Amino acid sequence: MKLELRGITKRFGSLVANDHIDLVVEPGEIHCLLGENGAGKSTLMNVLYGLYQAEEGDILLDDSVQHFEGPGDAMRAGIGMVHQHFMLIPVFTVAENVMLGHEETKAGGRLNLDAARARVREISARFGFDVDPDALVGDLPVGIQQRVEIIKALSRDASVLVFDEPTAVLTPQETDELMTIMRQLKSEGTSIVFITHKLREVREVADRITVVRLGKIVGEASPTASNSELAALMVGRNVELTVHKEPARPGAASLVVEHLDVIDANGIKVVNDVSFEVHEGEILAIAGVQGNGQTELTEAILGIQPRTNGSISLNGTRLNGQSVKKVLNAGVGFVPEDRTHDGLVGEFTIAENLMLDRSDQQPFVKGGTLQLKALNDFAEEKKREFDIRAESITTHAGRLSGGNQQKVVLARELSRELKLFVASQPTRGIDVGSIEFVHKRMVETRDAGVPVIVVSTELDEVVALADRIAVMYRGSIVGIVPGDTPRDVLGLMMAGETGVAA
Amino acid sequence: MEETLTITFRKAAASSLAGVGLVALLAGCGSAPSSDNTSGGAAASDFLPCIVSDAGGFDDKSFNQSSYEGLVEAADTLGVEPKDVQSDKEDDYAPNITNLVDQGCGLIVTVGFALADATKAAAEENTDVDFVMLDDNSIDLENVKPVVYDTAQAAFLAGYTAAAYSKTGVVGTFGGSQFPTVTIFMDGFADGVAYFNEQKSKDVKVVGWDVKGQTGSFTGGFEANDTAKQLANALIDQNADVLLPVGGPIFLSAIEAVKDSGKDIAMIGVDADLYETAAADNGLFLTSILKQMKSGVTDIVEAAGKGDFDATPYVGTLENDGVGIAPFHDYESKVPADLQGELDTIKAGIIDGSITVESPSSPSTK
Amino acid sequence: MSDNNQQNTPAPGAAPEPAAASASASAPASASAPASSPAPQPAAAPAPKPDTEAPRSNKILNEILGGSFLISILAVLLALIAGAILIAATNEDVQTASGYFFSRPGDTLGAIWQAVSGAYSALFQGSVYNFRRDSFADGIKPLTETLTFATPLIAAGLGVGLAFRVGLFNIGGRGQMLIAAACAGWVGFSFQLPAPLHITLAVLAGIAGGAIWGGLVGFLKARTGAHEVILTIMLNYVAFYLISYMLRTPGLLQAPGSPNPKSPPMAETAVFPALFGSKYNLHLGFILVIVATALVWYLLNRSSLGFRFRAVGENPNAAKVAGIDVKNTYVYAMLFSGGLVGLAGVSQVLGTVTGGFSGGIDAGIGFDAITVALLGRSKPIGIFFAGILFGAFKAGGFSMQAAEGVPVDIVVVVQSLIVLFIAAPPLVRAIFFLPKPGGRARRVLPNVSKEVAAK
Amino acid sequence: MSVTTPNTPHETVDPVDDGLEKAVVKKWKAPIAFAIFVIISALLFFVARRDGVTELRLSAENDAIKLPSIEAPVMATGIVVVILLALMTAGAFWLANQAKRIPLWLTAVFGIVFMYGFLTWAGADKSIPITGLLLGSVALSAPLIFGALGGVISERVGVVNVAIEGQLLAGAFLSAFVASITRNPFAGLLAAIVAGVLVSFVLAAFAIKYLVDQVIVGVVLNVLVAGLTSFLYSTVLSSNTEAFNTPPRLPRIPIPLLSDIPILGRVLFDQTIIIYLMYIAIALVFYGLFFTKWGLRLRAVGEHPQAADTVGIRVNSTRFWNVSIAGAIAGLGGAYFTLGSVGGFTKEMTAGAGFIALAAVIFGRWDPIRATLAALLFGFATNLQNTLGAIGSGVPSEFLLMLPYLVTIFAVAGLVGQVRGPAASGKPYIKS
Repeated sequence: MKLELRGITKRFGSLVANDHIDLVVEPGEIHCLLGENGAGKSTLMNVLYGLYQAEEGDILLDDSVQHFEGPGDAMRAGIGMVHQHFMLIPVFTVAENVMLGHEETKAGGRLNLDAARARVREISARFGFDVDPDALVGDLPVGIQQRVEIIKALSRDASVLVFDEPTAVLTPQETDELMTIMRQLKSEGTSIVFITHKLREVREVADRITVVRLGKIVGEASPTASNSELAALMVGRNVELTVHKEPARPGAASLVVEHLDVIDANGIKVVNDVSFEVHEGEILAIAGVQGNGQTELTEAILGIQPRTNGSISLNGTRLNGQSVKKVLNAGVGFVPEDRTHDGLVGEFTIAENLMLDRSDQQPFVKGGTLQLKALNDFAEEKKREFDIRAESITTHAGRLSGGNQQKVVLARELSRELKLFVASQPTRGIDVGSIEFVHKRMVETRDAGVPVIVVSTELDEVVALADRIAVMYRGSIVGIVPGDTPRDVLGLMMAGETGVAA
Repeated sequence: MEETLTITFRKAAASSLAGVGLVALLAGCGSAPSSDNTSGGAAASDFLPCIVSDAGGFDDKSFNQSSYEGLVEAADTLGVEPKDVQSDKEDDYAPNITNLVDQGCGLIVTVGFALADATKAAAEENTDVDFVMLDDNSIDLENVKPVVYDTAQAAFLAGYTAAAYSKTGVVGTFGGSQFPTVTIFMDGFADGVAYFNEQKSKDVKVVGWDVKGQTGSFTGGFEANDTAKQLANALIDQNADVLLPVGGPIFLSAIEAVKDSGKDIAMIGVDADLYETAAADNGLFLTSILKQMKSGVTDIVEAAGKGDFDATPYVGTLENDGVGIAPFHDYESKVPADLQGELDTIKAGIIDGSITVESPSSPSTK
Repeated sequence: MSDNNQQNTPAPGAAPEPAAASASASAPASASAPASSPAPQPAAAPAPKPDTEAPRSNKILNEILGGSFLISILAVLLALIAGAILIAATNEDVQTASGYFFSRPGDTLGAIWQAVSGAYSALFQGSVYNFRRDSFADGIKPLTETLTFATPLIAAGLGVGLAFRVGLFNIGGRGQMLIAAACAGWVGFSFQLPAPLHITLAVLAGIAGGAIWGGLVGFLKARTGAHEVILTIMLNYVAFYLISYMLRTPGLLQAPGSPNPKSPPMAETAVFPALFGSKYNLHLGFILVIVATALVWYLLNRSSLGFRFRAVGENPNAAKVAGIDVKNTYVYAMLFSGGLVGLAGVSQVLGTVTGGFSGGIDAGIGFDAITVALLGRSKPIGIFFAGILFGAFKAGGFSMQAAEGVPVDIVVVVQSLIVLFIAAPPLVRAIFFLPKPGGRARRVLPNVSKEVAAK
Repeated sequence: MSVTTPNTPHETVDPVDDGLEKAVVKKWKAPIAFAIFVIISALLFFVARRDGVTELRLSAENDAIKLPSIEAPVMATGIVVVILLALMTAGAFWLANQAKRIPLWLTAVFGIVFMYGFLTWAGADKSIPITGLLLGSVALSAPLIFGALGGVISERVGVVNVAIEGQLLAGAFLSAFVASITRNPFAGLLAAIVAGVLVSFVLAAFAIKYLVDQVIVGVVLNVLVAGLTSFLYSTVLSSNTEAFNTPPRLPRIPIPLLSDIPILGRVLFDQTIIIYLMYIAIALVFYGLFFTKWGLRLRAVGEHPQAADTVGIRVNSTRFWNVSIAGAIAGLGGAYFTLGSVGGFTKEMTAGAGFIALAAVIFGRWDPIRATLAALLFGFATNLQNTLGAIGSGVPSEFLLMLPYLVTIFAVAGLVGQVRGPAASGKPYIKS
């Protein structure tokens, strides 16, 4: 089916997220939509999928104008979508998720689960998936969850399939498999829109590339274009693709983790017998696919995981079993992976967020009373130092862009006397300018002699920053390798293969 | 989606409005009254009688209601339009009384011990207004007439009656909340049963109230709710065949429990003769413990309306017929033949003091 | 207050490019974040922001029409209209006259006017100024009554509002007030002490009682994760039955020599002195709630503890990651909340009903306080004025009943409608055909449905 | 780029077999609770000892099939009960030490044995009517069950329903009024449904359309309905009680045969239509929620509204209509107050039943069956209090009246603790 978007404009209040966007996707074509985080790609696809209604413009399928009131209309018209954040209900089984929205029923209104199971098996067989229709989605690894998403779209006979940042949660091997699937779909005549900001993938799979920046289409590129050409087009200026850093000069082992287990609320060992050291003045990157225990590991260091075995010690002081407050006071700086959820209070001003983890300490508090003057001076200084782009320090943190929010978190954490710095997904969902800034600050922190742990699912980031890389798989560390380890080796390790680490 | 929602609301709103409109339309088709009648009735008196309820409200099927009816009756006789205000909460009493004073009330009836403090304060401040204080005799002021009832005396007779009537040898009682105005009935009732046992060497048991320990069955409030009904059921399950529910409308719940049980169970009413007022189910009432509040209030208000207010405390007793028990009505034939005679003797004994009926909750006689 | 700079339009000029990013990236997932700038006090006009896109005059007009002050006024108006409809519809004269509406419609309209204007003028005369009195000193008495009724409402409202700010919903006002009243009352009638000392001790005892009863909820929530809504409701009943038992048991709270479930009167030395002489009922309690309002303002906006309270209330997860002990914060918050609600109980026994109290001494204030806190948007100053408004309704309600026979329940209806309308500015705007404000929907009421994960 | 890794098919890992290791977690909460009850019963029987014989009556006089009463000697029963309880507690500790779950049946048996012992102790030399105790429990639970079912539906679809109290009260009011006017209790039932739905409309409108915090709308609605019904009661109903507030009661309809089953027959199958409707409602809600398209969509919307939206389910209208259904069920519960039980509306007659129902929803973990059981527990505690009062326990009435509330606190704080509700409950769904 041929898909055409004509002059799509979508506004949020006074913000123009999509500005007169035109796009044509021919049948059996993989059309790549390339752009930075926040360029408006997802908004455009949500318009296409009927989730948002555009203020202006038309959607045409095979040259007839469509009107989508909701995703139901879009699906009926043959559009399917594999969402960046999976649209799956974790407490439902695979079959239930797949049937949701177009359920078949038997007598008495009883759900026909057998039909749904059969459908799941049939599509799985077609693409060589191995998906148990009765597994609870919440128990499945993300890679499998994504296949469920694909099955969901295909079970509705989608002839235009949108993949929204599908590789963010996949190992390199899984990414390759996905590319294969996409080609297979294409060969069956499905039109594919592939949204990403990863240049590598674009060049590998795309038939055509459209680049979006700040809500507008800034150009088309051919798959043969070079990385730096594509990056420049995407960002609007020449971009440094690598992080400049001197070789590490590691000092003494500072953070020592020995035989650490973390047990979650369901009694599952989400971190299993993990041991490693981080030295002063080095960056240890923890690589791995989302959900392999990295989050829980960093949370255990901070003290918000209540049940741990083993020990975590910083310069000889035991950290686990201590309150979060004590850990922070021991000099641990922490950037949580979900900054709006765990890092910031959206309703607080930038200034208030900057004192969040020192709410009872000089110079912000004296005698139980907030020292607003000191706080304001501090905030003004940090706003300048970290280039936080906001109207003023009284702007609410929730109103900032992702990049500026992350700068607020960094400003707060890096303004303390640090003995250890832990950053989880420090650049997730932020613009290239901010990514560069964040990376620079992290290397500076390392160079100041602070041990740094960075957890990232992006291999690019891991490779760019790390002095050493620990790869986690299903709660355990598969191996700790030097920072210049080849990507394919890392990829295998991320899939749990231990032998390659040697 | 938004659209559907809006439409739904509008539809719902529109249809309910239409309904209201329709009713109005139908109702509006009557014809206008022929002439402007300026308030009919007798002599336009300046006397303005007023009443404040306690938190029970004027439809409590108990003392608030009787007092209110008494006031209305007196006002009708006097040809005046009374004012009434209800209290919902404890801090309503004082402002309610003050506001009635503001409205120019000449006599204010305050119902229930809870209003005593507020009444006293208002009476001290407004010496030109007369007050009738029901169910409390703690105030000693020129312009306050305390009115209390020694209902234990009447309840004693009812207890004796119940014991004499009971075939199972078990009689039951329960109350709303454990207030003295409630337990005074239960005390007298239990004492009456005990007196019967003593006289006749019988062992009729009272369930739901223990005089000595002052513990028993209460619903925790004065609502005719399911808790009250189940409590009545619990007593019926203890084999009681006479029930005395004390406390406003909870007798309604007891009626339902009795009817559901399918057993032959007699009930005893309180305050008014429920045979007269509980229309549909009056066949259930063996007798009622009368607390003649209605006529008491009527008399006092009428007297005050004629300029005859005196602050002498009034204590309703068997002697002055302020309390008593109602006729057996339908049960006339079912009670022992000599019961009425025995009751008369006991009544005389209580009046002359040879039988003492005492309850911790009896009004103290000054 | 540091957090009342409301922004109706997303910060213009500043960082246009990242702003676009945040909108498209996070709009569906976390719409609450940008949509929930706390609104200013009803009385405080929002400060106009520089705006480069729209003409300034439009902007100002927009602020006035879309402003929360106007919405508040209109909400009150709407609620009063709804109340008027109820009053008219249930008025006997109106019913009689409407029976022949089509033959003489004037009668019906006249009767409606009579019923409604009579009721509302009684409401006004009972709560603000009574024109039938000769002297100003007498005429103004209703206003002092309003303030007297407002006193416990403000205190309890502050307590409930404080809990809201920490993300807790304290429906346990009734129980906390009862326990506080019992504690303060017991100190008030059992001892003979010099007045200032006696009052101080009684007040402290009451606040402590309320704080303990509230803190118990915080403790159970922190320890077991039980939901505070259930706990507070259940503890209301437990407190009520406990106090009822003590009130009818000689030697505990019952007045000696009386069979009634009622406490002895407070000793003279424990009674709050009247502020303007014995002619008026307004007592020291009102000064205490002014002080309490100021203290709560300081606590929330200027103190380190209040900072943590707000942080936990707005985002318990971020607070936890920032080293704030969320569970302890819940306990502290419930202690403070219970203590403030306790002050309402104290004000009842030592100020309003000093002749001894019974089991209904809370007078439903614990529940009214919820609506007061909501109307005041959980901010101390707002709660103060909301409490006075509700105090006026309460005071006026009595005169409305006495003069016109309108049941006081109408006041409850009007009050709850005010809160509902204020909570939904779009509805009010739609009813009055007002334009939409430029900004996105603002959250005007505290969000209490947040929970921190059990970790 | 040129990643040339061998394209080995990724092995699907079965989360259970190859999954993460299960840590050995020992949970001591339940055995400790068991132990507390053993101590309580030991104290009762051996410290506050009572002698004599307790009669536990299993049938009433007019039952078709009569069972003999159980004559239980208090001391002997006490010894047996304490031993049994102690054995079960030991078993529970053993299970906990093995990091195994305490099976539900063990808890149930434990509860029954404890209750048997307690009743024997409390009723020394008296007789305890078991049928009456259960009958009353069902009656007292009925409005709570309706309320809780309404709560379960509403919260499962993502709208926190604090307004159950208001729905019950509105249902009670309108059913009394309509049934009185029409002299037809079935018209009253219908009116109760309408009343509940109307309250739900307001809840839904404010929560879904105007995005007001759902807890707050609920609370304010309760106040509004209480005020409105009280006002109308004072002005309309009590002006002419005969015409407006004497609803005819629903008749009891014994189901042939079933109602003759000993003990439970009369408790369950000799009831008014409203109780039968309750059975149907419990069954329908359970079946509907977990086995039908309606339930699947409803739960999806409550768990992950965005996911539901992306498969074409209209989130807000799904919420709107299901909140309305919830209101209808809760409203029906309101009718029980006026048509099923006593007759006649009085001010604020629901007296907090809606909040108890809310507690049952949470205690029952948003499951219709468990919530029903929680409501039954509360009803049982309330009626146990009635029975104890009637047999003369010597405990001040106020403390007996506290019993159900203390039981709820114990259940919620001691047994349940933090529970996970539907993920999106309480959160408005905003698309753009």
